[in-house]
Amino acid sequence: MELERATLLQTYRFMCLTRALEDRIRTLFLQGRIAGGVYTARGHEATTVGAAMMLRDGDCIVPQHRDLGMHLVRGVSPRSILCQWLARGNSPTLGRDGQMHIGDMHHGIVPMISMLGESLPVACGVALTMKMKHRSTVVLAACGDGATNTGSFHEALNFASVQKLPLVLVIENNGYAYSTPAARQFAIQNLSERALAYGMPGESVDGNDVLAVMEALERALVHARSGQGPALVECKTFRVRGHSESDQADYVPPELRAEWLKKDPLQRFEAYLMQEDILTTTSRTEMMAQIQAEVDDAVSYAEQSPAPDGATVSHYVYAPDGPIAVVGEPEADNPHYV
Amino acid sequence: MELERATLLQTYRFMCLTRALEDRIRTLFLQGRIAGGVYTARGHEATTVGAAMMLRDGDCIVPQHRDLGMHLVRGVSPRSILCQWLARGNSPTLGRDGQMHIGDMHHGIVPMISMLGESLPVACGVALTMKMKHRSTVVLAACGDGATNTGSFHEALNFASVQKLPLVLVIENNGYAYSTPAARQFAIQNLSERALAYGMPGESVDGNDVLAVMEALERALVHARSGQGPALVECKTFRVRGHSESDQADYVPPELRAEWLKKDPLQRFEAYLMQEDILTTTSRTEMMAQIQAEVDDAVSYAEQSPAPDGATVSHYVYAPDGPIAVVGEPEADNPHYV
Amino acid sequence: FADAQRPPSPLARRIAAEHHVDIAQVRGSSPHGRVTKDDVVSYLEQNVQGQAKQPPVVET
Amino acid sequence: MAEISFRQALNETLRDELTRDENVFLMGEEIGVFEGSYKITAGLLKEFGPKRVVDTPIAENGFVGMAVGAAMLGLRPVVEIMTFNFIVLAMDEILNHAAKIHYMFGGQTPIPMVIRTPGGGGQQLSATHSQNLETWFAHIPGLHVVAPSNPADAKGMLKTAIRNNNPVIFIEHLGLYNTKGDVPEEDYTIPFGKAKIAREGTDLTVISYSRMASLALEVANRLEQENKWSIEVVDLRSLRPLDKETIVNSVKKTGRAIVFEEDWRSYGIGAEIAATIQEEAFDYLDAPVKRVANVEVPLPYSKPLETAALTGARQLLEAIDELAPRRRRR
Amino acid sequence: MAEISFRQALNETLRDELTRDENVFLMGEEIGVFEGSYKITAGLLKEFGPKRVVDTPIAENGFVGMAVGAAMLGLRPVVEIMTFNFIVLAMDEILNHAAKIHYMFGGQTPIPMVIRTPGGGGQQLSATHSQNLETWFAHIPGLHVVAPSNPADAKGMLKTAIRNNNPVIFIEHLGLYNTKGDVPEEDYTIPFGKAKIAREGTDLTVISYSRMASLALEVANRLEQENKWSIEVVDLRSLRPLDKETIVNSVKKTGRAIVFEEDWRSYGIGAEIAATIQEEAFDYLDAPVKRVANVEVPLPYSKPLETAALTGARQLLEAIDELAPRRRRR
Ligand SMILES: Cc1ncc(C[n+]2csc(CCOP(=O)(O)OP(=O)(O)O)c2C)c(N)n1
Ligand SMILES: Cc1ncc(C[n+]2csc(CCOP(=O)(O)OP(=O)(O)O)c2C)c(N)n1
Ligand SMILES: [Mg+2]
Ligand SMILES: [Mg+2]
Ligand SMILES: [Mg+2]
Repeated sequence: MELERATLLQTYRFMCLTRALEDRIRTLFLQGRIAGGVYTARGHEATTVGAAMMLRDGDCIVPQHRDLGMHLVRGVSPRSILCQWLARGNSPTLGRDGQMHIGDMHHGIVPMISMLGESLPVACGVALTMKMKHRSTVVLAACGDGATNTGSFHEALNFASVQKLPLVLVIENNGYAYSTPAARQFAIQNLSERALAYGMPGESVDGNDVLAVMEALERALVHARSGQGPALVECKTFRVRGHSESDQADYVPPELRAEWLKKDPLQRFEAYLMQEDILTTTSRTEMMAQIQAEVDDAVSYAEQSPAPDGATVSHYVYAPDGPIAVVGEPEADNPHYV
Repeated sequence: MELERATLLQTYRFMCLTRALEDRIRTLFLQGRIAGGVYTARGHEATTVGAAMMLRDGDCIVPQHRDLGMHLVRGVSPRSILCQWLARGNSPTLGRDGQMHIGDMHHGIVPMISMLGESLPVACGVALTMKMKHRSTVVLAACGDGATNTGSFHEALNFASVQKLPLVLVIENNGYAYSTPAARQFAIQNLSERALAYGMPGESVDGNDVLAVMEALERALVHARSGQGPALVECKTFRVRGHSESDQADYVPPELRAEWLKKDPLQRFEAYLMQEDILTTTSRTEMMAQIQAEVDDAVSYAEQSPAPDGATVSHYVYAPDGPIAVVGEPEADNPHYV
Repeated sequence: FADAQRPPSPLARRIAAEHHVDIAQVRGSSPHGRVTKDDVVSYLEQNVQGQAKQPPVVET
Repeated sequence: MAEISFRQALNETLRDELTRDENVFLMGEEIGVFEGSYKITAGLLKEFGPKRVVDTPIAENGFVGMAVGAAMLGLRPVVEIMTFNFIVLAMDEILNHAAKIHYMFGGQTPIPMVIRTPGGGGQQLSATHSQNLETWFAHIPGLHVVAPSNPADAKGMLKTAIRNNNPVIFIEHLGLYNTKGDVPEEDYTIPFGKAKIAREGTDLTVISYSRMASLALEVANRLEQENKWSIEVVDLRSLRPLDKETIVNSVKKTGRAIVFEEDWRSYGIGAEIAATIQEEAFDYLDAPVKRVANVEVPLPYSKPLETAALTGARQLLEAIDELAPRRRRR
Repeated sequence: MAEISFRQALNETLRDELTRDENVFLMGEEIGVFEGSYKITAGLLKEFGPKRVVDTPIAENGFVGMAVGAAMLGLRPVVEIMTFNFIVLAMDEILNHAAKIHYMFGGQTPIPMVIRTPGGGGQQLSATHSQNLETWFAHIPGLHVVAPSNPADAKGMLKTAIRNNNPVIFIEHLGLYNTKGDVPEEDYTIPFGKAKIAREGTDLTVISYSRMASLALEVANRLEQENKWSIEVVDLRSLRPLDKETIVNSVKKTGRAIVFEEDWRSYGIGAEIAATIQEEAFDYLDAPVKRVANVEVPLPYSKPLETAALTGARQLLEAIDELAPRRRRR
């Protein structure tokens, strides 16, 4: 697979933007300006960004809680994201949900529901729609190692395979589900082995090597797009922070964390780009400054945005009557749907 | 594996008894004396009986709807079974449930609940108890090909493998779930491949060859009993009748059914036993007469048993207070627990 | 209230009030002694000549 | 106008809607080749093909979740859950996805889907196959929950359900499938949240839905013939939204009410109805609202026990006898 | 007697029971190494080892089913569902297995298990993490459903739950974990089905449970201090079985009642209470029973919306103000 220089640079930029945005969100959380929990992709950036980079216009994503990067790649603006985290009235959810529960139907991003595994059947439904409408688009769904143990994982993948749905599942295996290490979650070495139970292809790759992720995704996407059914890619990575920013993660052996910190996906990719003369120290500095400015802008935009009005609390429980355009069809009111 | 002549004969007898009892139940149903549905093991007898024959005292079974044979092997009397089907007040469920929902805690038979797949976690709980109590007993659970597509199948087997539980699962793959053929249920050839997803051993055998079933079960049971965790055996068989006795099963290609009818497990085993001089025409005739007498007795016993008293309808919703003995422990009030 | 002499039902109370009837004068006929609409209506029919020949029209 | 069964009304309505809107499709266990465990989807696979009539493996939570995904993109899945009892496996996709996504995500995407499923007892199918859990669903904002009692309502409400842009739980009753009734041939819808005065009366109001509503109507007609009481029957048809106005107005007229429901009494449908009546028609109540419901046991199999547990005409008659005003009807 | 938090009361009770009975064991996500998402199981893995404190993969239906299996053999599993919201995934094992098996199989085997789980809103955890679905469970024969409001009750009722031979849904509230209260040090149990008069009063009865009961008590105390009304507070503690007697007797005394509940109003807990009161204390009611509950929306995240949706002291005060008798208290 030959990736263009521009694509590589963009990939790198999204990885850096993801980290910068999450760092800022973390600061806001520690300052008490965000309620609830903050779950980040720290250490996962190659997986979440790399996977989404391989998509095309019209594809959909069904992200999980560490997939801020996917949202960025698919076109959600940092301003929207900060409005969401700061629970503003103009956030994508109009203040009704927070954090990573963003969704963006205009960009083909299926809203994230917390119940692990439960979004995989939903992803199949999206893929079924594409198949029914004879599109050549695919769905990229993501889940953690923990979520692979849920019944819905099984029901969804089995179904997708029987129906030959255009679905690619990225398992972001970061070694832990909350405090539970892989060994107490399942008795296999590679989660790609789970693909065997459904008769679909699966492979495991180094999730901290963004090029490896992108290549594996390309293989899976070609398979899914060609009508041969779903494919699974396990990206082996590591959650270098706690489960959430309130978790000290004492249960993680320090050596293990130290080892993975050395494999930081940003540094690795940066070294590659420098070596290939795609990135220079100067262009990197410039990019970082832009990213910081973008993040600053997003924060102040969000801070100036009004909180939702409590009087509207009952709006949106039910959708109004009237015709509905199918997302992705020409008549649909979704001009930004990439 | 060397099986004793007596064991072989007993196995054959249980297979014949299963068929005879089910034939009678079917007749009673057609006569309108049984309400609801009748699901039989016709064509499965080698699987259900063969598997249960390999158990020892103290083992438990978690049967499904075509496992009347397992109940017989584990010691439930034809009288009890007929009282159950005829919904008598003295049935194992005191008339509160019917059909195959028998259960018999005194014989280590976990009551069957209809929701497919949902009894597999329950089976794990039974196995966990055995492990906690340091017993060398095992749980034999059964399910159909259809039930392997449920989320609970996945959650249970994964768990059993992580916890190394003494569980053996027999998949009675009879080619159909209701009217749905294997190919529209899953995209794999052998359901034993599902074992790979859990890191447990799995094998597929001819489910109409009772000796093959018994040998595979022996391997699986040795594995499970030794503390190495669960094992899975797929028995490939065929549902030669409809899903229930109300189903004509027009959706089954006649050639396919005809082919499997030729492989009838009783006839096959009978031929083997005759060839080995374990069974003779005379001893067979005698056995059949005994079986018929037993079935007749069971029917008339059940018919003479009283219906439950409607006034007791609210009894048993809640268990009374007081100490509970653990099933399988010496102090437990379960003398017949094999 | 003692169980023997229950109060009138809300409906009976309302109808009595609308017709300026002292509800204490009305005897309950139901098994539990509660004064109900019927009791008030028959009381009106018997005792309040000319005032309420018809059962009151209940607004719906 | 033709006299057809409840089953046939559903079948024809599904055919109509599949024909009318290419975005409507059916999904469920055994609905295609087998034409449905209760034959509601007879002929539809042949007519519309396997893309519009999707047979699924046994995975209730899975295929309900799939329906949510398809609905998010604007299709209109109509899911059949083989029996109401198996809907319990799909609660998460219903509660946390179907019912909430439109609200949680600020109206980004409606979830126009229907789950149809037959429930109810009385067929000797025992505890795990004879359930009435409608109160679980009626409690959930974001859902519509309907339970028609006759073929004509079944047609009109199923059309409304399929065309509605929100998730609808459409509860059928095994005991009603063979019930016949006149069904208009034209295309019509029946709005949710409108109860029907199935029969006018003056002595007492019986409030019901689904099979018990049809039973209530029979009982009321019989009492009329026997020249006993004049019973008004309110057939709720829709449990969420609930038509409080019709209920309250009827009770304001009669002063007395019975809720007749097949579910368990405690925390059942009748609780909400009784609570609402005492809230909104307190000054019109001549006696406490009564609830006539099932005995609170998992429904047993054997006939004597099942009969003892299930509510029915006898129980309703007894309640009417106790509650009706002491005078003879005019 | 020591003043400890609700969290500590639960933790100590679990330790007590694990020590007392070797057949008691704990199971759930993150309860061992991590000591529970809310630290209710702190120290227990260290003390009792991994056979008694079993960490599970993410598979709620699976491990609840496992608990059923273990309970069938006579063990006493105490399952923690990380939050109430995930219990929805385990409904089948709860409804069709735990609650029904003892009855369906003619008393062959009791199911002595407990599911503990924290629910409730007010922590800005949004719609899928702030739920109150107690009515689903309270509707089911075969279950006990309890929801204590203070540390002393939590201890006594958790002991009862663990020693009871039936499945118990033990509902905790995130907002109560840090609440402190005096807890007797000795071993004691509190029977299910006994409500507590948390405070006597004469003007009006407020009926509640869980966190809302503790809020009701605060409100009532404040009104007493302000010399306004004399409010009786009935803390239900147990929703199934429901202590009708205490409720009815209190209403017979005061003539007026408010149900104060954090769930959605329609088909919620208050519906059953109001229906029961009008059934059994009709002649003592001076006004309709009122329900003070959440606005019927999936609970939103942002503070202004969450505040608008959640019920609380202000809503209760308003309701008291409307319902209380027009005279000043003596
Ligand atoms: C069904 C369900 N059970 C429990 C939880 C609570 N929970 C949130 S995140 C998490 C761990 C997830 O682990 P994994 O899938 O590996 O994703 P990771 O956080 O490691 O990226 C758990 C248990 C949940 N969200 N959903
Ligand atoms: C969860 C669930 N969904 C649906 C059903 C209805 N149902 C009963 S038997 C059956 C088919 C079972 O197929 P399989 O597991 O292959 O067993 P078989 O009948 O072939 O022995 C179905 C769908 C059920 N009992 N449970
Ligand atoms: Mg993980
Ligand atoms: Mg099968
Ligand atoms: Mg208990």
